[in-house]
Amino acid sequence: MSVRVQEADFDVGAELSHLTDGNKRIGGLAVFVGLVREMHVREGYHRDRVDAMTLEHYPGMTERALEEIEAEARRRWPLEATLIVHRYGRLEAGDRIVLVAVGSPHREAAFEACEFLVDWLKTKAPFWKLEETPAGEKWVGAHVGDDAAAARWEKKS
Amino acid sequence: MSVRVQEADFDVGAELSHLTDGNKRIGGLAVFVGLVREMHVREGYHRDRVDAMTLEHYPGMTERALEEIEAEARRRWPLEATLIVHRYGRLEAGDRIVLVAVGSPHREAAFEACEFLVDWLKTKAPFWKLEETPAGEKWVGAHVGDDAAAARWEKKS
Amino acid sequence: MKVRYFAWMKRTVGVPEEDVAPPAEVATVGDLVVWLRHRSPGHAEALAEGAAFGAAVDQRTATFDVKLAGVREVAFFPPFTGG
Amino acid sequence: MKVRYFAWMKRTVGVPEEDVAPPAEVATVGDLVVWLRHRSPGHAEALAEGAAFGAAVDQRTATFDVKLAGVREVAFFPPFTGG
Repeated sequence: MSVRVQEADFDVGAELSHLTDGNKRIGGLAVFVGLVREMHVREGYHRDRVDAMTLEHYPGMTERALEEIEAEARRRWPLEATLIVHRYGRLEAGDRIVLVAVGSPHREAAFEACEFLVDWLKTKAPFWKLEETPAGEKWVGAHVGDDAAAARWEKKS
Repeated sequence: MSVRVQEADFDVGAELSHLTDGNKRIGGLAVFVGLVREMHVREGYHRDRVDAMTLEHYPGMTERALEEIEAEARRRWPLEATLIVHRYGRLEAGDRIVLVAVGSPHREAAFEACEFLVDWLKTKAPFWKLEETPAGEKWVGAHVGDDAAAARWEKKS
Repeated sequence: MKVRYFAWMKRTVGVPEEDVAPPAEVATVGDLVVWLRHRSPGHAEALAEGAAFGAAVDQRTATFDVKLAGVREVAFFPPFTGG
Repeated sequence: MKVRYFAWMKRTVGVPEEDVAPPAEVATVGDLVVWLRHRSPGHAEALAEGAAFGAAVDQRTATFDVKLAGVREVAFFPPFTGG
């Protein structure tokens, strides 16, 4: 039951050990680690390599948004432990960006809640990616697939 | 692209770092850690606490079965990295049993393949759980839900 | 009232944040957008009609019909691209 | 031919494995099950008709109609419960 926004890298093993330590009701721990992927973007006739990016966020609002997303997951699934750690600042290809971990007595709930958290934080937490390409800096546009992924969790009213 | 069956515990952080190290094509890493859950089983009028279990397996066949499951996942999804580590022997509540990790350029493939691997290894890898309860030892029966979970990945012929 | 801009909107406006005191008839987030456009060509471009941007009021996502009475901070930003 | 038993079947049979030399008319895994039942009351119980158990031939899951010709190892076990 914890949310952190930080510039520093995180230690996945230490985070997970701390999250589950002593809780013998957890049968399954589903985890997602987002990494900066080396990409090639088409820019006119050129294909540029993205080597690094800077992740900007909205201090204050970010933590609040992540806490609300986490609370929503806890309302929907029987969870024993949840953790979201999201980095900001300059990140290079191969660097970790985000860690989402969910522990539940049952693996189905852990997997579902983990996917839910990842989908929602992509569309509901105030982060913006600025990519560095050989041709210069470029703000990343929203990914249509992310909206679709987030929308599948919307409850019918 | 690796499968291990071992008695010793594993270090989740070290395993994941090793799995993704230097591969800049991985955008998402989906991970599952299965833990021994403290359970209460009804036995006639008594509710017994399960404090520990012994996991028996079929050396040789186990590795082969896990390799086949892993190969099947790689046929179905575009994966950059896969790892299955499964323990055997005596395990206590809170202990790690299994680690499944899948790295892919895209998170959807990573999540799906990770769930697939967990579902299939529960029904297709030769492991058997012997639970220790205050009333004595008890072989665990197959879980009907596991068959259903595995069946959703069966391809229509 | 503090107004904040993020990502490319911050660059286009030219400042990350500014204190503004709109007149009383600027009652909603939408009214504020229209009023801010007159501050500079950068504001006009960043907050142009039809541009894809969202808003937060006191650090919660808000639609453009949200009232400004009692509000301390309004933020404008492009769609989120984190995770 | 080596026959192996796992989990509760191993306890019921009384040995983890044994070398057997069934006659030529024992041609399939199913034939072997019927033949093994006569070795001891433990065998008969573990391999009883209607009991929920599966088999592997040379360390691959096998149905009861699989032929035994050339096979080195047959294993019997209850449904898997790992993970």
